[in-house]
Amino acid sequence: MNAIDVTERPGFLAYALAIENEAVERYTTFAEQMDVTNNREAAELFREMARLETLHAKEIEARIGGQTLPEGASCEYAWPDGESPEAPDFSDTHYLMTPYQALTLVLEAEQRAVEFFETIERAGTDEAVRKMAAEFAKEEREHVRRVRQWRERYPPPERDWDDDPDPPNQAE
Amino acid sequence: MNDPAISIALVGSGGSGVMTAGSLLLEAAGRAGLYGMMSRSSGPQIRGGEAAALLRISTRPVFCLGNRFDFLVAIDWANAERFAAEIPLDTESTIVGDDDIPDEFSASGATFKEVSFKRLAAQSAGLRPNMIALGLIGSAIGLPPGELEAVAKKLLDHKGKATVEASVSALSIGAATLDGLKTIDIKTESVAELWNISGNEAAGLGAVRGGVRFVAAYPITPATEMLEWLAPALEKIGGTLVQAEDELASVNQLIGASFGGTPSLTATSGPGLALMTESIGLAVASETPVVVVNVMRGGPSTGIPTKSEQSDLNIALYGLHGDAPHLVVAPLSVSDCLFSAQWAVHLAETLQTAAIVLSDQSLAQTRAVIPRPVDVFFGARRAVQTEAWEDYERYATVPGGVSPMALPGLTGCQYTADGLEHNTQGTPSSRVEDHARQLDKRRDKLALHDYGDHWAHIDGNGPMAIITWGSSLAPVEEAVETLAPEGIALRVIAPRLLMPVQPERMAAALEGVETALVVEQSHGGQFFHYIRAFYAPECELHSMARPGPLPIRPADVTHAIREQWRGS
Amino acid sequence: MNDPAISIALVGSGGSGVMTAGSLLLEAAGRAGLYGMMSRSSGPQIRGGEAAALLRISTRPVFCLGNRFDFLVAIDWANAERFAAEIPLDTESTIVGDDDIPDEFSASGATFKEVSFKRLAAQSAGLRPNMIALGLIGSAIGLPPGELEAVAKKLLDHKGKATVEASVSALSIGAATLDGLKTIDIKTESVAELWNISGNEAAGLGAVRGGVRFVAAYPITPATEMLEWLAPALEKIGGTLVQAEDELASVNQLIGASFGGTPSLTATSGPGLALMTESIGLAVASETPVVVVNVMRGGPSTGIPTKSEQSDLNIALYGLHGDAPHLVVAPLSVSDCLFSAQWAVHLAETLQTAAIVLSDQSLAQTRAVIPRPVDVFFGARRAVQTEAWEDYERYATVPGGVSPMALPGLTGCQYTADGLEHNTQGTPSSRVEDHARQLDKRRDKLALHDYGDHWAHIDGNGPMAIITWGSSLAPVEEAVETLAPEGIALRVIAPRLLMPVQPERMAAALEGVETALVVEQSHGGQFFHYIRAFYAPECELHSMARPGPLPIRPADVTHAIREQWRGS
Amino acid sequence: MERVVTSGAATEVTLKPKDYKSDIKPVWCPGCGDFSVLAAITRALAALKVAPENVAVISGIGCSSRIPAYLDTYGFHGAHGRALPLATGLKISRPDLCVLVAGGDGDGFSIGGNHFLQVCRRNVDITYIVMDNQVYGMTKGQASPTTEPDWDRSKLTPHGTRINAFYPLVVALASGANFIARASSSDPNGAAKVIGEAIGHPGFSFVQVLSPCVTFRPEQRDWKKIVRPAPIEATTDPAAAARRLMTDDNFYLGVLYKGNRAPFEPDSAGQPSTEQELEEEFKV
Amino acid sequence: MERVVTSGAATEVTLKPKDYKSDIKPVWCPGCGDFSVLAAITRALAALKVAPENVAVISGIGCSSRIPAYLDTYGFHGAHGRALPLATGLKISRPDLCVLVAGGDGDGFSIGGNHFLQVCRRNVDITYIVMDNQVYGMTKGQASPTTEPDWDRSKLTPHGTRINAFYPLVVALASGANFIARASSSDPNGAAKVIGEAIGHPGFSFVQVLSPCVTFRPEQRDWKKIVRPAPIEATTDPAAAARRLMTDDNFYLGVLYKGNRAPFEPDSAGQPSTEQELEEEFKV
Ligand SMILES: Cc1ncc(C[n+]2csc(CCOP(=O)(O)OP(=O)(O)O)c2C)c(N)n1
Ligand SMILES: Cc1ncc(C[n+]2csc(CCOP(=O)(O)OP(=O)(O)O)c2C)c(N)n1
Ligand code: SF4
Ligand code: SF4
Ligand SMILES: [Mg+2]
Ligand SMILES: [Mg+2]
Repeated sequence: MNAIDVTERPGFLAYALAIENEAVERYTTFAEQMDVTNNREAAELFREMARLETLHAKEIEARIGGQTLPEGASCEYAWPDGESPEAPDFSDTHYLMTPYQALTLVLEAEQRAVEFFETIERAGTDEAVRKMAAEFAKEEREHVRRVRQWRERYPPPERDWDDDPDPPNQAE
Repeated sequence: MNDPAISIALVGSGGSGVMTAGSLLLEAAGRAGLYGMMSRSSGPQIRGGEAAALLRISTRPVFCLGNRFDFLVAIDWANAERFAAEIPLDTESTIVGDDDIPDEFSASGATFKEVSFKRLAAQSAGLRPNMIALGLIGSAIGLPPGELEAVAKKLLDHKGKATVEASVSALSIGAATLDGLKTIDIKTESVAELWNISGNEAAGLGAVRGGVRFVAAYPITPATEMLEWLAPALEKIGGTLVQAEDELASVNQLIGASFGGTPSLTATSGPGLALMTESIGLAVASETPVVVVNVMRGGPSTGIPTKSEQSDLNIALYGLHGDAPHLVVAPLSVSDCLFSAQWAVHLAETLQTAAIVLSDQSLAQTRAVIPRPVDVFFGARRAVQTEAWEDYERYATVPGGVSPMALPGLTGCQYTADGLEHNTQGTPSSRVEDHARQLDKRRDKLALHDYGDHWAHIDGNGPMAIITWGSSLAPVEEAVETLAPEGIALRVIAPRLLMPVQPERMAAALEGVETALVVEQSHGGQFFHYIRAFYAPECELHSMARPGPLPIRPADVTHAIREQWRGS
Repeated sequence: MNDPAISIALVGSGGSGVMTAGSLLLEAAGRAGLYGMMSRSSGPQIRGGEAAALLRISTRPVFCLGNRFDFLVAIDWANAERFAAEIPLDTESTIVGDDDIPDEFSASGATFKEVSFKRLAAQSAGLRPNMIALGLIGSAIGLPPGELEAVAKKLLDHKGKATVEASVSALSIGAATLDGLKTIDIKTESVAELWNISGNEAAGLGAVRGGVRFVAAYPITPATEMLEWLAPALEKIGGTLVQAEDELASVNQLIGASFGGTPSLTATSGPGLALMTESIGLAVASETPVVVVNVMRGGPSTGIPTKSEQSDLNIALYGLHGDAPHLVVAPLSVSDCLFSAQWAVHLAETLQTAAIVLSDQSLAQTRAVIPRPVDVFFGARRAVQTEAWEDYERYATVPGGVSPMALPGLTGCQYTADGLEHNTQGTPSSRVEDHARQLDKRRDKLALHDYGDHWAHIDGNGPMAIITWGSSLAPVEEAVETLAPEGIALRVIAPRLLMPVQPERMAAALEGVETALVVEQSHGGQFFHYIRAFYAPECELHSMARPGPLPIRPADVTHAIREQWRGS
Repeated sequence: MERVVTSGAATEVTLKPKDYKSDIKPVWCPGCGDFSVLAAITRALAALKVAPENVAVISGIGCSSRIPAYLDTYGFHGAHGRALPLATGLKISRPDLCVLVAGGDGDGFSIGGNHFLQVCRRNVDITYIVMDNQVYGMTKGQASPTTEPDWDRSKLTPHGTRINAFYPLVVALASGANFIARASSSDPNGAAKVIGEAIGHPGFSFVQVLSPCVTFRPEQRDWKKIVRPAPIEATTDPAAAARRLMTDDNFYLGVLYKGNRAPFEPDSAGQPSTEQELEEEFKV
Repeated sequence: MERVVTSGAATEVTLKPKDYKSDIKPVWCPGCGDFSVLAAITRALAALKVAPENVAVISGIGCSSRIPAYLDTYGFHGAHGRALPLATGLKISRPDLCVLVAGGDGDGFSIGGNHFLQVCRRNVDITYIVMDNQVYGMTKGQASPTTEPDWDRSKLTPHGTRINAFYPLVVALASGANFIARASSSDPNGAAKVIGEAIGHPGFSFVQVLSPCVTFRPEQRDWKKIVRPAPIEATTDPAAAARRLMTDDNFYLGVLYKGNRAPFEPDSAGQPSTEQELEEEFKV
């Protein structure tokens, strides 16, 4: 299976859709993590993010319409960072993380999405693709703005936000 | 109140600090001269899971959870309903917390006092909800505020002045919130020196007192804390703890160290014990003393690692291949873990064999405030060959069966210890006389030893008896006490020494008994069958066998007794 | 003669070929329509050690050695005295060999016929002393010379004509030396198709008939020959045998293969079984059928690897940690090894659990000429999920307790088998209901199964019973037969199914029994205690427990019975 | 796609990575590297187009060993340290399945060390993924064989273990493993690729995935800054691989050795006989 | 002699090799290589002047594992595969003793494989002598880990094991062993020298002795024609040793690697306390 060419329209759309889908999956995972560790506020936030990203994915799907896109599982995409830009790193969650921190993760992800599309906009060869990239970049910038606003509703974490007086559990 | 004990459950999700609050409450109660205990329960998550600290505070030593809880204090309710079965409430109980009480609890009809610990804590920086809860419940049971402050300070001292101050103010905010809360005062009675200790720690201390200076082990829940206590302790007194690659290695390391003369011990749980049985048999056959503390958890297989059960009795008694007589000792309470471990080491050393100590999760991981256990001293030690002797025979058949062991380094007594059947010199032999002689030796040295009164805890008299063991004794004793005023007199027999069996002593203990109920925490009635197999009591024998994960409560026993003796 | 059986011992040192002579004698007897058996005994040396072939030839099937030997034929006497306890002689016996008879034998008062097999063999090139001895003893018991020649030819054919001819002449030299020897003629009675098979081979065949197609094992005496038989056999029928790195690996390989749908088995002995118990528990908890054949040898520890004992009963019954109900099946004779292994596979598969087959060295390594075992066919097999089902639950609680198992490859029924306690889907759970449900399921599916009459061998009636098991049955049956003419009527009860216990059936079997004697080959009375633990018979119960290495002989039992019922 | 055939999986399917996930929510700590390994495995399986029902994931005990239940494949969560033999028995008797083993460094290199050695030698066509966090997570943070000798945060080894760490890759090579690779949970796509390649490679494949334990070894969060691709291509020469691995610093990622030994195949007779024929030899 | 001190044996004695032999006659087959190993050990001990009572020889189960009883030292004939941990416990608690472990290839590399790995890492000052005959002698001749894949004389593997042999020296190196050597029973004096050097070397020393099983592998009698000294001196560089051992043909004799890691020492407190002091922490 060859890598998908992001500089052509079908490839570009495949990437754009993958970005959203992976974000949905990642936020769903995070929401579940927070459920399991009883961090309800963060869970709700991540669930909300998953919902929003699902909407974005739907929008892109609508734009794709009936076109067939190149097929490929996520590891075949040549993400700049190895990983889809809008999916925060698995290692960045914490069971005591505050909403502020959760939204910081989101914010960084959205920023990476902006950069991703801006790069294509700058470096692309296909005009239609560049135009779409510009459009998407703009949208992502809007997301960045909104997330930043959203984050402002929450206080930054206290110094010892991750202080847990109790020892970890042991199991098997 | 009739019951001098108060039961308190603290619940909250990960990070809320319920365990810390519970521990501090227990320690403060101890400082106030009260007895008590705390056990823990939590979800499967390593971090952030829901947790419950289950306490019982009393004017007398207490070793099991009560039938009901007086207070349920929720720092938050996240997933707290999972503990519903563990925290029985009734209309006399009081619930404190946010108002989104799970149905499982509110259905009890308990009185509810709304307190949002999170909101109270949000008032000012550095306040912690768990400290507010601690202040509240400490006051509710009448603990002097000074004691709560003292324990909090001790814990937080290293975090600096601000933290300590915040805690103190959290405690007083909690106390102030008492308003409208039904409180219960329990009065200090104890004058004894009190210890705050877990069963695992007590067993560790017992081991050290027994002379153990070498420990090799592989971590496993719920035995790990015993090792965690032993590692630095041994280092301090010139001993060693080795973390081995697995249980096969650890038990064999013990055999090696003990062969060299060092009393040796390991701690494990069911799956680990299963891996050790082959080599425990080697210790038996080669007459090398070793002690294996098995902290039972729910079985079979990986089972329920964090919950207690008495279902490793079978493997401990019978799990070695061949005829391999060995010692099985079972502590009867958190504090008895100390004595039992020490005694087991003493017996293993004196009788040159393997001893299994059957503790369980509920003994091992419960932290209790108890009177300082009395010092026990056992005179006899391992019989060691002290001088070169041309005709030295390691496995000589001597009166009593215990032949002195030469330790490497002693000139002229070189021998090879062997797990193959052997003659008196240790040379492999399949001759019928050698096999018979060594089988008899290994059996008789255990059978002939005088175990004294330590063999069992026996109490009461009359024709009705309860036979029980280990952690089941505490609820049995409470049940018996509860029934006494009703005129139901019960005899209690709880062997501490499970192997070798003591038929004469048991017969004496059962003298005049017409009906007996065998109480244990297993599914298959393992103890019941053991009693039948080895003591074949002539009385009517009934079984109350209940598996984990819930502890046996006094009321369960009371109920079973009433069922049993309904007619009588 | 009252006893239709003749007992013959052949002894000689390494290289003398006593085992070969014994085997040929047995085979020739079979060809002549006689039944018989042969067991072996030898020194600890791998090569060149003294050896004894112990035979019994009869007109009826025989499954244990007799009380005495009619003939002791010594090719040479090197170290033969070591076998004295195994070869009881009396004044009716005949000793054949060189005249340097060890005192241990000559003291018996047996008739002696001097024959120097070595000297006879030296007469001519290619003559072998063992063949001369074979010719002699074959004629002495009246075997047609043609049959002896036939078996010798079959064995030596590949060595060329000269060798065969030398053998034939050796046989006739032996026969000719009969002169002056007391002979015993036994007459052919059998018309059945006869097999010459060892218990290990029979168990192997039973396993294959039961459907086993995967075997993983680690060699150990005395189980290895079962594996040696299975390796090529499995290959022929499309199965596989893997030699694993140890017993931990082999039992886990079984669990894996069985999880994939392939009936799986291993064979081991005490030390290996001890290593397997942790994972046998996993098979129980995860409900994965596996069969472990444990060929018992003398214990404890490495013990006496080449001798028989019934002392792994305890570990087989109780050796798993936690409450882990499983099957324990014990073959009652060499030929019953076939049925028992096949039945155990059937039961493990049908009940989705672990089965331990308790064979022993004396069953496993004895070679017997027996009537061809009847074909048994068990209809039921493993309940397998055959179609995708959205709500598939691997551990569903269904009537009877056996829930169908989905095999990898089946779409839509993916699940994870687990050794942690789990809910009906297999998800780990420590909830009280889940634990109770799965504990009940695992117990009930075994308890509710109808094991039919296979559960035990029961014979006779009257108020006196012998309860025994495994290889002890044969001497018990002979003892009972011996006593019958004296008017001592005995009931014999020998359970083949040791776990799960069958209280109702046992109660029926014991109906009217006043005194029972429990006969077993162990030191600690393991079977006796098991009977008391689970059947608590109301009759008087006595124990005859004798450890190895000597086999229990009919006369030992007769003696014990007379002691027991002296008064009655 | 030949790889799929090698792994014994018959049918090709087109599924998304998430279709390989089950409904069960992991009990892992948020931030644990194992989440990423889970994602990597689902991606690899999706890329290989192997049907979930033809995959079996076998594990022992440990945090990481919880993984089978989180996958919508067949799974076996067995005994501590015994996943490899369990998988061996399964694969030998069911060569049609794609068999993965996944677990921790304690499970695999401490209690399970012997099976690791032997499975490398046996070369059955299974893929072994070790989520190496250099600690026993499940039992609250004791040193594992891969722990540095001076890590002193466990109460059992308060001055560090002071014994040499275990280097799984070089031991695998010395024991005859046929495919040896290292991946990092900080790069789930990279890990997915390596895992996919491992599954596709005939015989026994070993993939060490650096997977931080954020609870007991929070400093491991920094691993993502240290890891880097190995500078050269996978070698097929064991001696060259040995040289490389003896001096390896544990942070080079990629496929490091790829042997071409034929996978283990059980004996099988040309002409299968019946059970009846087996009896012949016993007839007198 | 410092070596003796390293091995923990305090007193120097002057004894003949035969003084280290016990009265028990070996049950081994005449011709078995183990006789020569027994001789080599007695010579090494005599040369080291270590008192027999300060020596403990630990073994598992197998023909070779019978050796302790034939020596007039202290001995332990333990369980199959478990000699190394037994010796580890003994040496850690009795550093004054000279502790040897002796046994077979099955005992050491099959059932005991994990302990072999871990003992190499742990580097306790013991010496491990494996009498390698590439077969399980005691149980009548099955393939062991060191058996060639095509040896088909065992009924359990009638077409050979067809799995890679285990190369103990390279695995020992990969696991961190501190001293690695090979000797041959055909040269008992050479073997004695190597064993003596191994005992003298601090930390864990591993000596493979090629020791034919004349009963089940009679062809091994020819080994004496094949063995030859290793062409170069012992190296202290693991990478160089790895290169050498990865291509080693199993017949080069001599000390092949000599590391300089400090032996394992248990923790010990500067100021020992009393048992009473341990109680302090429990006081309320
Ligand atoms: C026979 C046995 N011994 C010990 C244990 C306890 N135990 C469970 S998991 C574990 C170590 C897990 O470490 P690792 O494999 O590295 O997994 P992680 O939790 O780090 O992912 C131990 C010692 C057990 N379950 N069984
Ligand atoms: C737990 C266990 N499994 C199996 C055996 C059987 N057994 C005894 S020695 C041995 C192999 C011995 O081989 P090796 O160590 O090479 O010694 P050798 O006889 O070749 O010197 C085996 C499998 C045993 N005693 N214990
Ligand atoms: S304890 Fe460590 S390994 Fe276990 S889940 Fe948490 S982070 Fe992962
Ligand atoms: S069988 Fe082999 S290893 Fe055992 S004593 Fe004989 S020759 Fe030596
Ligand atoms: Mg780990
Ligand atoms: Mg060998």
